[in-house]
Amino acid sequence: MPDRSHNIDPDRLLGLYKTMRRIRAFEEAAEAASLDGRVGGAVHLSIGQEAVAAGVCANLRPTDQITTTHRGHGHCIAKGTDPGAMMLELFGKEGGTCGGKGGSMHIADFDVGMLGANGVVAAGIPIAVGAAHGAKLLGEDRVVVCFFGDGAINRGPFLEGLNWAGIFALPILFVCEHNSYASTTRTEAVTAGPGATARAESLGIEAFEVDGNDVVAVDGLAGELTGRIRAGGGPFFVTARTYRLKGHTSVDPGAYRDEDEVSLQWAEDPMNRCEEELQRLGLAAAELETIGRQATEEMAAVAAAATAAPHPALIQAFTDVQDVGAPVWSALP
Amino acid sequence: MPDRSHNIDPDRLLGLYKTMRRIRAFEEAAEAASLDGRVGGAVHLSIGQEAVAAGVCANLRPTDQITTTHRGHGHCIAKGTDPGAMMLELFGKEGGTCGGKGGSMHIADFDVGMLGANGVVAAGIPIAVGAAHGAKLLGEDRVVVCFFGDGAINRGPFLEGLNWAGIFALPILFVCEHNSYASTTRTEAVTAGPGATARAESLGIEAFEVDGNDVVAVDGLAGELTGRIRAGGGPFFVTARTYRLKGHTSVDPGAYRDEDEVSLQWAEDPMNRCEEELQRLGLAAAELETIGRQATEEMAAVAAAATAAPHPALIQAFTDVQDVGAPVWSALP
Amino acid sequence: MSSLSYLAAATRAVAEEMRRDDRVWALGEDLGRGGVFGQYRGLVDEFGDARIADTPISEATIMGAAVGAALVGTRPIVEMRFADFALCAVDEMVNQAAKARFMFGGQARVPLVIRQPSGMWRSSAAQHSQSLEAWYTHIPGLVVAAPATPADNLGLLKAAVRCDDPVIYIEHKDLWALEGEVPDDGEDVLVPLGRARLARAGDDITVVTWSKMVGVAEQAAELAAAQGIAMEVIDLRTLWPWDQEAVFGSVVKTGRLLVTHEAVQVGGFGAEVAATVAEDLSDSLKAPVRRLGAPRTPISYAKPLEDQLRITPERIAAVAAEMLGD
Amino acid sequence: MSSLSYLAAATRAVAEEMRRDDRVWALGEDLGRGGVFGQYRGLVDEFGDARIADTPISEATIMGAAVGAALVGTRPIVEMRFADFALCAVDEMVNQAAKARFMFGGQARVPLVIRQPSGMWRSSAAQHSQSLEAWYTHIPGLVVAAPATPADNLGLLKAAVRCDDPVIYIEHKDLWALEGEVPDDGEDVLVPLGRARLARAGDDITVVTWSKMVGVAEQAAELAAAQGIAMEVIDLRTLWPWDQEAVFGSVVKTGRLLVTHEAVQVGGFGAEVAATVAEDLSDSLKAPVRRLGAPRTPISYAKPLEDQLRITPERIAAVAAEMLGD
Ligand SMILES: Cc1ncc(C[n+]2csc(CCOP(=O)(O)OP(=O)(O)O)c2C)c(N)n1
Ligand SMILES: Cc1ncc(C[n+]2csc(CCOP(=O)(O)OP(=O)(O)O)c2C)c(N)n1
Ligand SMILES: [Mg+2]
Ligand SMILES: [Mg+2]
Repeated sequence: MPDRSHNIDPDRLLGLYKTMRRIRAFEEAAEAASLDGRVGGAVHLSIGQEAVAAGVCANLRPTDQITTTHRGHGHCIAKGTDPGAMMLELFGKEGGTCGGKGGSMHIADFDVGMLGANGVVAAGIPIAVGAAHGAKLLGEDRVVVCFFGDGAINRGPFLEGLNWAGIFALPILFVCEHNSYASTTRTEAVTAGPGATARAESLGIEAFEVDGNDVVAVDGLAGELTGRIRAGGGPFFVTARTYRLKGHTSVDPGAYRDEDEVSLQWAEDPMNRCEEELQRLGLAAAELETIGRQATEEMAAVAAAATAAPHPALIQAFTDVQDVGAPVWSALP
Repeated sequence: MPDRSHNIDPDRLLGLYKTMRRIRAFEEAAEAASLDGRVGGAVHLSIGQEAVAAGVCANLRPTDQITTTHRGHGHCIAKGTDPGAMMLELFGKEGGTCGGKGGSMHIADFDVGMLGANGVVAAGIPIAVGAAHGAKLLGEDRVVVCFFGDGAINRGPFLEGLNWAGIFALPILFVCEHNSYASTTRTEAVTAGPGATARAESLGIEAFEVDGNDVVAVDGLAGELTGRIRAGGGPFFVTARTYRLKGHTSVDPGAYRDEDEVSLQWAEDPMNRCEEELQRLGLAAAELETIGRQATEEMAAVAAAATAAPHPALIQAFTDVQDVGAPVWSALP
Repeated sequence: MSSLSYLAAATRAVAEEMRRDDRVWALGEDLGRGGVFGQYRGLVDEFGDARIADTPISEATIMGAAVGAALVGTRPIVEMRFADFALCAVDEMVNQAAKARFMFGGQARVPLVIRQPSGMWRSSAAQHSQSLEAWYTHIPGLVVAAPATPADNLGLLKAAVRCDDPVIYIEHKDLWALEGEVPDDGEDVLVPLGRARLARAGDDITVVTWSKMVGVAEQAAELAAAQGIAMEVIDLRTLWPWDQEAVFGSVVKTGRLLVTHEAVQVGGFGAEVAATVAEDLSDSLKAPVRRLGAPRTPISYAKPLEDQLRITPERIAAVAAEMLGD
Repeated sequence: MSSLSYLAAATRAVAEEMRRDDRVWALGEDLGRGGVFGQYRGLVDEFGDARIADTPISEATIMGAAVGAALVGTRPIVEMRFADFALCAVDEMVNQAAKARFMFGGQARVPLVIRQPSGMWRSSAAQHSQSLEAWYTHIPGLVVAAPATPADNLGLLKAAVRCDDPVIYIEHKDLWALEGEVPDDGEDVLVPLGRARLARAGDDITVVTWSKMVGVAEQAAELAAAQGIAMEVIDLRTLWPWDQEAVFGSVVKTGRLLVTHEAVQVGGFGAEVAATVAEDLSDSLKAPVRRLGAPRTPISYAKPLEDQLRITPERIAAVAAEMLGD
């Protein structure tokens, strides 16, 4: 792999760092709200995986599109979704990205090209492929990025979707966030063969591996590949090695993992690594702290607003089902 | 690939030839019965693919098990299913392998380890994997062979099933019969990347390619791999290149194929190639003719018997559905 | 008016809609060679292989990719080949296509037509013969249509393509060859989703059905007429939404309801129609509601066994006679 | 008798059956760490990781491999985690498991238990909350069970494991924590498939339901009692086969039937029960049959919206009062 880390512009890296900090702060606020019961549904935190979201999405335009998974907050923020609307969604409140009807696992924001998280592992893959297929049919110049986890590579849609992208030569970048776990299971134990990259290659897709905790490396690779897609290339595939620093959901203590393993991984925290790089480039620690504090404040405000926000109107339970044969609402006794 | 063709015992090759001739004769009889309306459902002929069935199954014991596809007559015969019962099944008659309830696409013969054809492409893959998993759980010493076509490698169960076989280290041999077509579609056009063998390898399965029209080569490779499975190895994967000399079904003229392509492939007819090899080993043409004639007579008799056989009792439409909550039959007006 | 087969009517519908709207395209296996039943014959020549797209055997991704392509503004027609194979794509239909608009709070639509050739046809056995329309009526977000005639296969298919909801579109394989009159052109060709058709008028009993069973019920009506029973046959055409107004109007008139379908009776859509009428119209009923569907058994291959599962005109007429106290 | 939770009762059922029969094994994601709800906790220690098998996220192959393993003589318990994910394995359930015995002319059985945790639970939204039991009642070859109590989750699960048919086994996620008395041991622990349970006796109206709604109906019965209405609550326990004898007996006594379920009303299993009673027992009915199910809409995430879809004791009691001409 070429060493891209030394070419990055400090401002660009600072931008990436801000995105990462905002994601981290969002997740921490969401975690707190989940643990104290203000957020009801399952919340899958991406703490530790921020560099992938930030590094990839920094290379996308507003017209580009992404799909993500149950663990998708970071991708949404990096793609430009308003964290306020996201937090409202987690709280099931009016003004949420989906009006409170979707929750954490179904955040979508079509205005910024965020085509939806998904509660079904690997289900976003064919949908992303279809979005890319649609772009090609409509002659629209966009890149689609499809995020998924290392557990998803064992579901059929992985093979079907990659094969499809290959034969139709679609403008899509697949990004496998390899965090070594699928819920409580080490993916190693349930994955035969060398893994995602090799599988993609066997499906005729040029595939790359990257240190997913190194935002500079991710950014560099994503820049190269989105550039090649815009020039008519693609599909491409990236395996980004990272780690889920928290449990599977906000309430999972992750006791099935070795303490040593986890503390070793905290040492690889992409946030710290990014800070080190920034300091190496001459940024002052105080400046970074300010960015961190601003992010925390932003997300605290967002959570406070969500806590105070009203619930959606009850009729919303019955709207946007379908045009033909829609349900009729009558307020319940 | 090692050249195995010169080591074969003439008697063994003669046995393989007999099997192939019987398959060919069965298919020709089935084709005729389908074309003149005696057989009602869809019939997928394996003419041109006999060497794979014969070569692989010659290495199986009665306790070994196989699954097959919509194009499975050859595998059944090679595994030891009585062609008489098979033909009765195609005719939907009493005494058919499934009592006339399954037809060509659902032939099964558990007594000889034939666990069923399947009307759903790739659906046999997880089932075969499960049969091998069952053998392992029960501590039974068997090999399972899973036959499927080159169209099936684009369905999700291909990836899921192979991955499963790998992680559980199952005693299974996957055999992909690559005949270049899936119905009217050239599989090349809908298959990204280098194909089945590479996909299997990316899933950690040792994989091989073989000339599927060379019964000696198929037999040799299958012998080696089933031997390794019996010694505790497996899973393994084989891509056997062959050709579907007839249309997709008995009524398909196959007009979407180039005439030249088809006639070139008739020149590679595994039957002729086997005959040439036998003659090289000293067998007389007259002897081969006798074998061919006997096969034709056997299958003519089988078809005549099926033509004359009675339909199943009507109550059979209601039997063997389930133990609990079974339907109740009352003869219709 | 001119005569077209049920199959050719569908081909015409697809061609007309593709001409009308560039965003419409079709995807499925073997479509470039016309599709497995020839429903797409000739279309690739006019529209090219990007809009009549040959796919791998990847039902889950045919469906899933169509969902993605619909979300970004195209209007896919998904060919599932046999309704039975759609069972390889249920997550994509039910968890994704049907729910995306709602889950995302109305940000997007999923305009899809999901063609599912259904029903018993030429001894196709248990995995190629199912009628599973009832399933889809149970899933919020889905529209379900099941035409019985060439005119409806033209008009409903066109309406389905224009609909912004995912439409499960059930064609009966045994109807492909059926010939019938279809309007030549103009917007009156469209058949609105959710509107039943009076297939035959009669005062004694209402028979509600759809798809291939409409023709069977019409034959039953002839038999019944010979016994002096005037059978009204209502072709539901769309199962969700179903035309309660038409059914209720008829049942109020006749006082008797028989719902009949090729699908298994237990859990079939006949239960929904019968239960609704029993709930809401019991005062109008001169006899208890009745259903006539298939026994709860897989479909046999052998023709005489397969025939055991068929609802025949004779059986419908017999039940009708029973209901009239015969 | 001792007290166990609905969840612990199921764990005990699996453990006892695995002890009794070496051929029984369980497979699914995360089972080695107890499964996503802890239903398998501790089992891997006793039975090892071959019989409590951790699988990849491969629902289609979890199901398909279980079919294959059942065909060769093992007795798999398939864990689908959420009923919604079983939609990734429908071909394997419906085209393979349900039909293999029949298609193969009775040569083989497919003894499978397919556990599908269902229903609304803690704001799980549209893809983790569905109740799709009606679907499976429509498929020949399948048995469908849906226990409401710890005793039944012990006894029905054991019976399901011993059954030679594929059993769709629907546990309600909102019942995991429910405590109740269960028999200590002996064969009377078994609950026969197909037999309903009289949850509460009453003479005025029969309420038929299953799964979590049994408890809701019992609460409704209290409310109704306060209004002088004696509600009989029948817990169906098994949907296919369903206990017509018990339901008919009750309806003959009360003259009124209300079927209620958490699932969408349209095309729900309530339609089957209501239609059957309307067909066969109309002479006994003092009021038209009624159904009370969810509206035909996906399930919202936000709690107050989710609650709009819930059938409450108040709503059941109100409908009952209506039916008694209140
Ligand atoms: C089809 C399906 N099966 C199972 C689940 C339950 N589930 C939710 S997340 C998850 C693990 C996913 O692992 P991975 O893809 O690696 O993503 P990660 O959670 O590590 O980000 C599982 C099994 C699901 N949502 N969908
Ligand atoms: C899931 C599914 N999709 C589509 C079909 C229809 N179909 C039957 S055979 C076939 C082609 C299969 O090609 P291949 O796997 O190469 O086998 P071959 O016919 O060449 O032996 C297709 C598409 C099916 N039976 N099942
Ligand atoms: Mg992971
Ligand atoms: Mg092929």
